Amino acid sequence: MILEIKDITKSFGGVVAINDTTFHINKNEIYGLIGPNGAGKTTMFNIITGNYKPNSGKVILDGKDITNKKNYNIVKYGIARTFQNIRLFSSMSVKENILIGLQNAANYTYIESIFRLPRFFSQEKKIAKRADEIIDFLNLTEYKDELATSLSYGIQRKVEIARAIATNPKLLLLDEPAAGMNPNETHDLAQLLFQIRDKFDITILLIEHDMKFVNHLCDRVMVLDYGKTIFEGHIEDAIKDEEVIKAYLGDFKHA
Amino acid sequence: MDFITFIQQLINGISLGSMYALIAIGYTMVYGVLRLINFAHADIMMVAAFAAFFAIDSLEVSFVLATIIAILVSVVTGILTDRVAYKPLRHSPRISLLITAIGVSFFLENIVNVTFGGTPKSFNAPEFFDTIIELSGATLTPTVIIVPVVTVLLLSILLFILYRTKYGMAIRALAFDIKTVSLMGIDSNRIIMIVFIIGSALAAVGGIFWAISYPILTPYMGVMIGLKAFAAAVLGGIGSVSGAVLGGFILGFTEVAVVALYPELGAYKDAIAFVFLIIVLVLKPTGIMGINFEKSRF
Amino acid sequence: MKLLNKVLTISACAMLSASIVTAKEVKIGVIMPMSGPIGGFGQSANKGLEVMHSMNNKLDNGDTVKLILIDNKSDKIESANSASKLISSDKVTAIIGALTSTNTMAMTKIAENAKVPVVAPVATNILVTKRKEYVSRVCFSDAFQGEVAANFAINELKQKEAVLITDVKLDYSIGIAKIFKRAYKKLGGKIVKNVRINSGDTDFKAMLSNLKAMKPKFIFFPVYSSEAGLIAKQARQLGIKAKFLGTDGMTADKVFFKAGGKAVEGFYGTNLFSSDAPKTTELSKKFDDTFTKQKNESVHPFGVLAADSYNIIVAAMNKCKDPADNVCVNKNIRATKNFKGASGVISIENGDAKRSAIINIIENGKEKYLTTVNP
Amino acid sequence: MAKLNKNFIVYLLISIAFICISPYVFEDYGMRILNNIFIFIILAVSYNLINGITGQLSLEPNGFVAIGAYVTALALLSEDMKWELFQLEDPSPWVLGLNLDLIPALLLSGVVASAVAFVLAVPVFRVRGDYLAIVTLGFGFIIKVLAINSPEVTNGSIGLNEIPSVINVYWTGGIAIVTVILILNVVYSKYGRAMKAVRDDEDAASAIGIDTFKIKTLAFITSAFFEGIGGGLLAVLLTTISPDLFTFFLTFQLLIIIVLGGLGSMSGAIIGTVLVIGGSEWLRFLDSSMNIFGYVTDAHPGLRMVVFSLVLIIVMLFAREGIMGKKEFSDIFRKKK
Repeated sequence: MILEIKDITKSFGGVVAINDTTFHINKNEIYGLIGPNGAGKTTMFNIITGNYKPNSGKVILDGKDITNKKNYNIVKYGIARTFQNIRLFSSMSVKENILIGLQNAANYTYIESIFRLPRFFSQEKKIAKRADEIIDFLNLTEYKDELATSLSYGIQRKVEIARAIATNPKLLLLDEPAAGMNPNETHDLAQLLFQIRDKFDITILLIEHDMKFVNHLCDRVMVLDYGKTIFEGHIEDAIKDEEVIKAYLGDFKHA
Repeated sequence: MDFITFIQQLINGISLGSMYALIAIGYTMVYGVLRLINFAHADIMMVAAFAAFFAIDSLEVSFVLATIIAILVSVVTGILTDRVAYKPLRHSPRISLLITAIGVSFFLENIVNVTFGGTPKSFNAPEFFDTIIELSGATLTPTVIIVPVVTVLLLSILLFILYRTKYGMAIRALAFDIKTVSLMGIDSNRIIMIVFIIGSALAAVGGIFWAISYPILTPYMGVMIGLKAFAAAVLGGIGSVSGAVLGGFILGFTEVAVVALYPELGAYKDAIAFVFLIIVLVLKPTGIMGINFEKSRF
Repeated sequence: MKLLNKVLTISACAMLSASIVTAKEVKIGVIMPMSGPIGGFGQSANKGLEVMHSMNNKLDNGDTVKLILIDNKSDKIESANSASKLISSDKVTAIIGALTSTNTMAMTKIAENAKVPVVAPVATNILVTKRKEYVSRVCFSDAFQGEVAANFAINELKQKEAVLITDVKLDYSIGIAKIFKRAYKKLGGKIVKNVRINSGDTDFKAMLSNLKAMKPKFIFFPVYSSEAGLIAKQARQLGIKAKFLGTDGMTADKVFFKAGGKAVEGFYGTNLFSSDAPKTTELSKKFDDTFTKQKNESVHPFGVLAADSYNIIVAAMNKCKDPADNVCVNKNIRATKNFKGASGVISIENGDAKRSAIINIIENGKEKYLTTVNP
Repeated sequence: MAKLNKNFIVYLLISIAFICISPYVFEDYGMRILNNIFIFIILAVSYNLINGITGQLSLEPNGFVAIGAYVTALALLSEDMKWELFQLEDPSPWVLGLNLDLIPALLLSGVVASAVAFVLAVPVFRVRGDYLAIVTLGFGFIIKVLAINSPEVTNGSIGLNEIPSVINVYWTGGIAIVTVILILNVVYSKYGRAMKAVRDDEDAASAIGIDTFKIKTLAFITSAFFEGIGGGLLAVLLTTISPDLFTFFLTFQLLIIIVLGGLGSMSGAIIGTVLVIGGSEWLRFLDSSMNIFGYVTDAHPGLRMVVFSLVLIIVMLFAREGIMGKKEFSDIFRKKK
């Protein structure tokens, strides 16, 4: 068990976004968080990554309580994320974006960088090599020196995932990774995520609307509706679940 | 401190505070809708004071007409500032907008400096304002009564506009979320223009009161007043009109109180506003009226 | 870096073309704050200079005197740059400027190194001329004015208790206040309260209300016109009935009279010059008339002093075989004895002007001559 | 990286050669402007670190420059001279005791300025964006008020004079080069990348594991350090300082410099300095009366400042990238490849 969510409740000014939700994710699992708009999925992400403080409940990663940790520290504990609307650093190339992910892997001090002491060079070399490995693995080599935000949507998604992987996470959170992609791209992405899981030995938690994609990819899913868990288990069972069908009003027919 | 002096200082505080309040309203409203510290706001006040000076001294018109001219000039300056300098940058990084605002502020100061010359100008207010009223030891001039009364009156009108009229609703909606409002079919640029008109008109009134009370005008007169008024707006809770007025009064009273109680600290008077600012930011960034940054405003 | 060369070349060209020499001419550099916070003072001083130059721009040997004005934007860095430019590119023989003491001190070192005489019209701080070979001034120093004020307060106004208002932002004000305090105490006076203000302040009511409770009889306030006018007005509004004594900075700008209005009636002021004082020199009268005719306003004290800075330099040049010989000009400037200038009779000793002070009282919105104090 | 270094060495050698020959090429006036330019390069490049690279509009440089200037001035003035200068109050004992050579004095200036920056970082970076601008602006004013009202340390509004002029263009130029190199070292390191990330998207930076408060504070302190040193050099160059030297106008000049050069580009900051400091000398003709096709205009003192503020607005409206954008000299050559 890599992540444990215990009795999380979060409300904004009286409106309950997440109501007493509990679930867990096993190691190397691909876990889907689904549900209609406004169900509290992104809020859950923000709680896990430390952007919001829950009103009650606990987030436990690999046995460690990370509930009220600052978001930049949570990355060090081993959680990385991507955003629903891609947020790459606009003034930087693809490689630089990935180097930002390797920020904590480069082990030298500020003084060492100002005076260019030996450790600066060895560490920079190390992370540059690591960045190239990630770039190669994700087939981004040809875009390496391009301005990240000048690339196509699909590529930007990949860069964002690459940046997240660079932080060497145990758990990767993807917020609608397939949004805006055509079926071919979606298929490739799914394959890529499998590869990532295997190669980097990580667990993936994703929010997604594309049920075909979820079906193909996820080992287990949880369905949220207005902050409440209405289903947890295998996707095949979810499609048959009455409450889920009611919440989605037939969205599953396509699946 | 004896009772008469206390009353006298109280009066001093009220009249100083109301002028800060009038100018602080403009900062708070523009910040509400654009999330911008309009550095040029206090200079619009200065422009109004100079316009009134010019109207009285060179055009030789009556005080009332001069006031109207000053309000018109500052409203036009306000609208132009927004249209020419701020509107093209609505969707740019905030830092660009801020730098432009600083540029506009310097531009206004220096264009007035070149036009009128750098020597301080004296403002000829009607004799009426110089009448001295004696109340058992404490002395007043009509300004110290008129200024707070007008301030409160204008605040009431403004609150009525904000809460009871269509435009007011639109301004508040805009302060809440600029994107949604545009989707709702409200012309946000038009609403922003109205905000600039209100802010500039209030700044003009503040500028004229300032010129009557302290009848020496220089092109750089707005700099310090502006900084203090902004600090007052933050103190009251930026985005809140009533907060700005409250902040203005608190600042006015504190300045007077510090000079009155600790005369040896008199030279540090100008630093008080910033000390307030820093304390508020450290302890309660939302200010006294406590409006949440990302939630509703006004 | 090429660009730098280019900029400098272009500026050099611009300067050359601006000063194409036709007849033999001698150059005097003028550094004044024409813009920025104290731009108003520089503009007033420059007007006097312009009028004086129009009255007399020829040396005895027929050479023309050319003035080169540079705006220092009320700024120290600019003052130093300007002095450097005037000396090394424009090759001026002498420099007039740079109004305030602090800005003047930013350029004296440069002039001293290049042996170019500086004549300061109104830089009153005692440090300006201290240990300087090439720096002189035509105004009296803060020390003299402080003493004159203390003497006047004790002997003429018969005031043994004084409230002192100092503008801490103004070196001029602290300089005078310091000497006044010492001299006043020596003469048996007592400073009952010392109040600090900042120039640029507009609201003095809180401070004045406190003073009012003390019922002061006499207030000495060596501050500039804007603050003096506002203090006068607000003091009257609060009903303070004390005798006020100011210094030349008080009446330096007419804004004092305009803003002060009725409130400044009966104020006393020490000054270098008064357009109302009996004319001690012929030039004084002539300058006064020409100024009023040309500029359509009455003479500003800073203007007269700038004009006299010019006159003293010109007189010194006339005594030299080569009027462009800066060392000789400096020697003669510093040897000035009983020079009959537009502002009165001036002698220069160790760079400091020995001159009489005038005391005025304000009546009907004008300075009225009371008495002259000789050093 | 390697390519950058090779280009960089070429620029370095050109700069050193230029500094070495400059005393033989320029007269006093030119040398003074050149010294000014070098000092402003130090100020602009360090200001650009917080403002352009990290994207935090701070308006404090005048405060840090003032701190640096006073520290260096006090350290260089002899004890006797201090007794002579201090007119208002006796100098405080530690002021009298402060006696250092130029290099330690400059370093102390930097250290004191960054210490103040460190204390200030807490209120300043607690909130984002515009507040930073206003708090730092206020801080600049407070420093001035303190300088005026602490006569036992600063000699009040009279200021300090007779500061020994122990520098020449080798000092200003040399320190400018060192500053540029050290700041570039910061920019091209993981810390510099983090600063840019904070500028581009603070939330995303934080989500990727960057302690944004720490990064902003680092940039702020570093920038204050070099601004302090620049202030020290300015004091020595002018040989006299007083509170009126450190007004918001100084900050405004630096702002124009980096905006014109391109926010975020160190090369841009250098070009901007040359243009603004050199150009400001060149534009002097604007203030005097002009003869345009036989029509003589009146003198308009202050017109230069109108032009500068217009330049700032126009650059922001129509050419927000400035001259260099976010690029450096070396990038231009790389593109050509």
